[in-house]
Amino acid sequence: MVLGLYNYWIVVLLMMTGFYIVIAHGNLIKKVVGLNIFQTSVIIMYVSMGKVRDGAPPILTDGVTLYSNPLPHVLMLTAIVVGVATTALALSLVIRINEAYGSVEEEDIHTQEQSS
Amino acid sequence: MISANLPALQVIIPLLAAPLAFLLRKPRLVWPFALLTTVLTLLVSIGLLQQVLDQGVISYAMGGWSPPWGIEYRVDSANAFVALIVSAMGAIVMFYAGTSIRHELPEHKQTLFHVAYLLCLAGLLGIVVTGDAFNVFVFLEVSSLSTYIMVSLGANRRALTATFQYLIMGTLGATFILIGVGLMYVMTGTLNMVDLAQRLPEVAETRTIYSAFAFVTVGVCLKLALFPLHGWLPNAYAYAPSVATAFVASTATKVAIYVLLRFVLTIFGVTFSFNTMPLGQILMVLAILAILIPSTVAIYQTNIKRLFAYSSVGQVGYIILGISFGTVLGVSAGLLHIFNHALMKGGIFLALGCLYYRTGSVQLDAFRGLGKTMPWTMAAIVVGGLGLVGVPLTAGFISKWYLVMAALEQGYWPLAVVVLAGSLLAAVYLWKLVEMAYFQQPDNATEVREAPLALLLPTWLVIASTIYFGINTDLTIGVATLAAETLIEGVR
Amino acid sequence: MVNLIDIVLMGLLLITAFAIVRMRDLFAIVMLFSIYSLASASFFVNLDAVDVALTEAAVGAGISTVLMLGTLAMTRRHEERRPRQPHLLPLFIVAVTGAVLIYGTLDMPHFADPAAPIHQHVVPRYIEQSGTEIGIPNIVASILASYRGFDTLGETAVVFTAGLGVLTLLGRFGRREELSDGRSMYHDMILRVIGKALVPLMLLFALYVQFHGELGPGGGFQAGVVAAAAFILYSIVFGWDRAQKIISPFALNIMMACGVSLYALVGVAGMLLGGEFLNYNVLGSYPAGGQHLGIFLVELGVGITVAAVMLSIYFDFAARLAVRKLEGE
Amino acid sequence: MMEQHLLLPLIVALPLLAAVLIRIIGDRPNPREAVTLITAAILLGLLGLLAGDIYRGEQPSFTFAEPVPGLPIRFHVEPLGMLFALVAGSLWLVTSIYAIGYMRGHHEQNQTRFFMCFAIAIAATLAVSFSGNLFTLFVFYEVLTLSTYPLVTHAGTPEAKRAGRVYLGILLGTSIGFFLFAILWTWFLAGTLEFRPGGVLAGTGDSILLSAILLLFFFGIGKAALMPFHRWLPAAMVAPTPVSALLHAVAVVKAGVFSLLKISLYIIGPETLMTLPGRQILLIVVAVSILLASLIAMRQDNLKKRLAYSTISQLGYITLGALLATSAGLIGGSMHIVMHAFAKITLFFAAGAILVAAHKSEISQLDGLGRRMPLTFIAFTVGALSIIGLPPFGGMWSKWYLALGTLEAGELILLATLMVSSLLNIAYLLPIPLRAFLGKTAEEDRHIGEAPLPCLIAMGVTSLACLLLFFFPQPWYQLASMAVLP
Repeated sequence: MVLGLYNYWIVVLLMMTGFYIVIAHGNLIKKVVGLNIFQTSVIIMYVSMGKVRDGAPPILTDGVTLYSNPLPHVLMLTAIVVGVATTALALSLVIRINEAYGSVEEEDIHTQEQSS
Repeated sequence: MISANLPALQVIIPLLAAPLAFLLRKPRLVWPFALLTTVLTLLVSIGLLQQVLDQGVISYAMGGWSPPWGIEYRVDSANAFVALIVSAMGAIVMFYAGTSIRHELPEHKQTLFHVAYLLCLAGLLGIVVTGDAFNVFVFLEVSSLSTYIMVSLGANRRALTATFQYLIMGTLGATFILIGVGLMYVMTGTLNMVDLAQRLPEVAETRTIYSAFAFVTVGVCLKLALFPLHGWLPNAYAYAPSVATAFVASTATKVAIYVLLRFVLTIFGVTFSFNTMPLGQILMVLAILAILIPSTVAIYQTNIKRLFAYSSVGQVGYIILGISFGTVLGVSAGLLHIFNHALMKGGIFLALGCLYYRTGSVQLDAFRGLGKTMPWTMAAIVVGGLGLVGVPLTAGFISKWYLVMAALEQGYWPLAVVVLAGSLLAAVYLWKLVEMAYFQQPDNATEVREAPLALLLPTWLVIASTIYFGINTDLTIGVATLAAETLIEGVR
Repeated sequence: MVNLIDIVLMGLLLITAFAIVRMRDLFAIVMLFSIYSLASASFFVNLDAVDVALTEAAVGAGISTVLMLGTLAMTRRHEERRPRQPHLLPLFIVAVTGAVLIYGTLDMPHFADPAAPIHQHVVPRYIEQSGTEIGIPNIVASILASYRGFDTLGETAVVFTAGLGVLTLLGRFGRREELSDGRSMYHDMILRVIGKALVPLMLLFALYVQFHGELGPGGGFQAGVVAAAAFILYSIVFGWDRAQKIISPFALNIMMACGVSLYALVGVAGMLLGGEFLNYNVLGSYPAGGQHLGIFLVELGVGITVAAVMLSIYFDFAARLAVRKLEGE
Repeated sequence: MMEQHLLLPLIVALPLLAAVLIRIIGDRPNPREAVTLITAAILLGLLGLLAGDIYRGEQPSFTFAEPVPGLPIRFHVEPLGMLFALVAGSLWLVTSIYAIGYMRGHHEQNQTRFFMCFAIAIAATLAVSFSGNLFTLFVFYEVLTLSTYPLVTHAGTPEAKRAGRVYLGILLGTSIGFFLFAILWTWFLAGTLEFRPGGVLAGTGDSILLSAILLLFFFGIGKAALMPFHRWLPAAMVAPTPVSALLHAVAVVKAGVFSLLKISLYIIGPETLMTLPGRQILLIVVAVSILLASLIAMRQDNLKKRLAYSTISQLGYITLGALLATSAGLIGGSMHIVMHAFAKITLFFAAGAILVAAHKSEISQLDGLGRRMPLTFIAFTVGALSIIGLPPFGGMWSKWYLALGTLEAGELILLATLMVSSLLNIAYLLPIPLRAFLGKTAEEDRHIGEAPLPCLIAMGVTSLACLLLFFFPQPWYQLASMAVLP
């Protein structure tokens, strides 16, 4: 069982690392990086599900019958795209926030908002 | 041909219109085009509801690939109802947007806003009509990203931070849903909702499905701002442009609630969600807290948009309370309140938009003597507010009545007390405004005039409908009950 | 021995992830992140997910990294050191979430187990039938563009939305500044030569990926990203003002809208010809032919939008940077 | 579906129409007041018309809408409602005459808003009296509360605002917290909120549950000013006197006790009510309320405050009648609505007249004023005697029947309570005219004359009414008995 599941567990570990960065760190850019790690790890999880022992990449070739599961790949292509889209938006927000507050640290921004 | 493709058109029309509107570039061209689009969308959703009521559930195979291999659009009374709410608000608010946006945004941003609006509409409708679990995620992102854009266009710099927070929380929520769907997929090998519903029972008693359930629920609750996961909502609503607030407040959370219903009732099924899993109890506790705490916080707000944002969190509590019973009566009460609250809050935020249009502020001070200077705007806020309180002859009363009945049906009479207490809290924060508006003299009565008709008309259209649906409830109660039954009975 | 590579890669992933948590130098963090996504890309190859790998490499290590660096250039480079209260609540939340997830994995079918339900239901048809139903070898492409083509339309819409969003936040929509950024490396001979040689190659590769996507790994999305990367490289070397002379922001706006529209219109065409939305069978004289045409067109749409959006986003960032420099002086 | 009787919505709409007209005409006083008077006159005529049908034993009804199936907004006039409507309608005319004299003599601000809200309040009162079910009654009960708020805070002073908060706080709080809850529970048990002779709750739950609902009703209807939820009434006395006279001696408070009578007659049902243990508790509360209020009244030096506490104790009589649930008790309660209304409004008119003419609000200042303004004080005396229940004034009848009711129920202690409270009435009411007539007039009061003519007319009419009610109680008695013994 351990052998059967260990890489799911590692993936979970990766996910949680990303998740932790997002909710624990005050630096907006670092948050975005964390978000990316989180999402990438989810992608790894899905793709791992699709793997079939001794399976070939899902590109039809004569003589090959056993392919890895292509569906997770498709889903994750979409997920990656969504990921980069979100990242781009988040980063441009960071830039604007930095222009408006002169900082990308949550604490600074918060104190400024309280004072204003 | 049209009628056969209605499910697809529901989403395609706004989705295709968005890039086309972007190509038009000039705001004075874009707005009429966008308005036309939203009206068409509304017509489609009316037709769709009609079709469902006549012929029952509609299944539409995207790309001609039959489910579960292709993506299925599956429309029953439940999501036809929600789609109608969304597209109706979409059309009315878009009409309002013409004037409001021209006033609130620089010219080169107006087009961008309208395009984002159309994308958001398409995204929300996509979530509602789809019958595919992963497709939900994709369109969730379409609607979320476009919502971020609209919110970020707010005048105050705090709109930016609000958007960022919203983006982080929203993405986390979506990713949680993605994880949950993945876990369901790995156990069943399918993404089609109906197929899932049929295959889950075999594997229902596995730890994987338990945690899948947990992740989906938490993710969705983040999206629907269930207390205490509502952190992103107040600022996002408070600092977004008026139109964005009105549209998002009346649709986005509602759609999220629909997603919760769809997953919990249709896919996992009532017995699993409420008997195997303690969903009912958890939701009930959170709902009670949501009704009492945010409504109390609302009382102390001086930014009135923020006040009503908190009130929204409270109102979501009512809906969730209804759902938490897991009974037909409860769920239909929830659906009713989705509809009624969409109207009431939409109307109120539109009215606040009128206020902002004239005074450039939504602070409490701006309400001084408003009863004299902007009688119609203020009256709209009051009527909408009475709805939130749940005064008879407003739509709000109907849903609360059913909610209380659902509670008593279960013998939970203390919950009736909670609901009434919530109404009292609502009465208090409404009273703050009334006292300011009607029993204070305006300090600068001279320049503040009533808002232009282009804003008042849609506002009052919505507000009047809250009265109408408080008196004639054949449509709402009928459809809501039907929808609740379909959801509860599920596909088995 | 496959497992060995697995373990090595996963180890690498873990190390980078943890390093990112500890690090405070944002520049290093971004670099580590790009390593992270490269590592995961190679991991995907190892899991037979070649398309995913290609995309992850292009996006994670490519576009995302560039954007993050751009952001750094406009903000500050270090995460502020401040008395860090122990993050107990986040730790708790993360621990609980992780625990639930681990708990969830316990009943999951084991890794790479061919008997797992996901390999038994739905997918077999793709593997067995797509050859005849769609008529192209790359199953991923078949599913992406046809079986689940509607997801991909949504995905393209997301990309478009992102472009729209960046435009809104940093944009120069409807405005024309004649800004030149001093950052161009025009005066670096070697880079210029390499650039001159590399850019056309990359564009060629992009075209290959675009149209070869049906046979081998690749497709509109990857192609779009590569093409965008080519221009980004060009504008890094020759300055984005020159790059803009080749493709004006205006043209980009048109392109990103046209791509999505093309995709959606293909679907509408399906409707008009009496099929469902995105039903390609009705497009051609015989189903497979229709599928070919349809997939070709939608992949093209995806490619155009993605390329345009990615490039436009980069331009927006670069323009912002230039504005800041001007204001700085 | 019974045939729609259009007279009912017309009657209720009439004052609303007046309100609109008043708003339009705004600050041109004479036509504005003309509107009020004319509408009031027409209204009275229509009510007379309707009363004819009722005496003929008809029970017309009108349904507006049915928001929730089985829960219509519906008017249905039965004798008791007719009785209340007649009282409110006829006194509106008189009070309007009085108000014109008072408001002008007193140079009040925002007179337009005043007359507008006044009209709305009347409309709400009529709607309450016509209500065909508990739901409708509740709706207009709340409308009445809200429409009278601006009248209470009319002065706009901080004190008035504070009083307004107490007013809203108690009335809304009790009605939403208890009353509405009781209604919900009734609906849940009985499946209907219609007013049905014999009561809809009869036999739907065990006596403990029904007692709980009973308590919720009696404390939830704060307008009945049952202690300890009475504080809003003295607070409301900051309002201009016509408001205190019509609304807080007649319309609002009577709407409360009227609701109680309806509930005891048609929701819980007299037979059921008598068997409930909750009734005993309430009877004690009422008895205490009656006596305590009288005692507090004696210690008030502010005339209007004293009258307010007197009202609280008098309302106790009616609540008592509703609780006794014996036929005589219910009849007595119903008739006391009428008798007390005419008597108490006379007292308030007098108090207002004194305020306008002599600018005096404290009883201790009244020495010798009787000789300066005899008519006012004669009217006051009449009202006082009627309240006390001495012949030849109407007040006697209702007390008589209430006494009979206590005997029927065999509650001798309550009988004693009534007697004692009558003595207390004497003790806190009669000294006032005595002071006025026998005390020696202070120097600076020499110039004081009678109040403006409209005030005098109004007082004359009401005190005459008190007298006539003694000789001709028949029409009212008939309505009451038609309601109680069908």
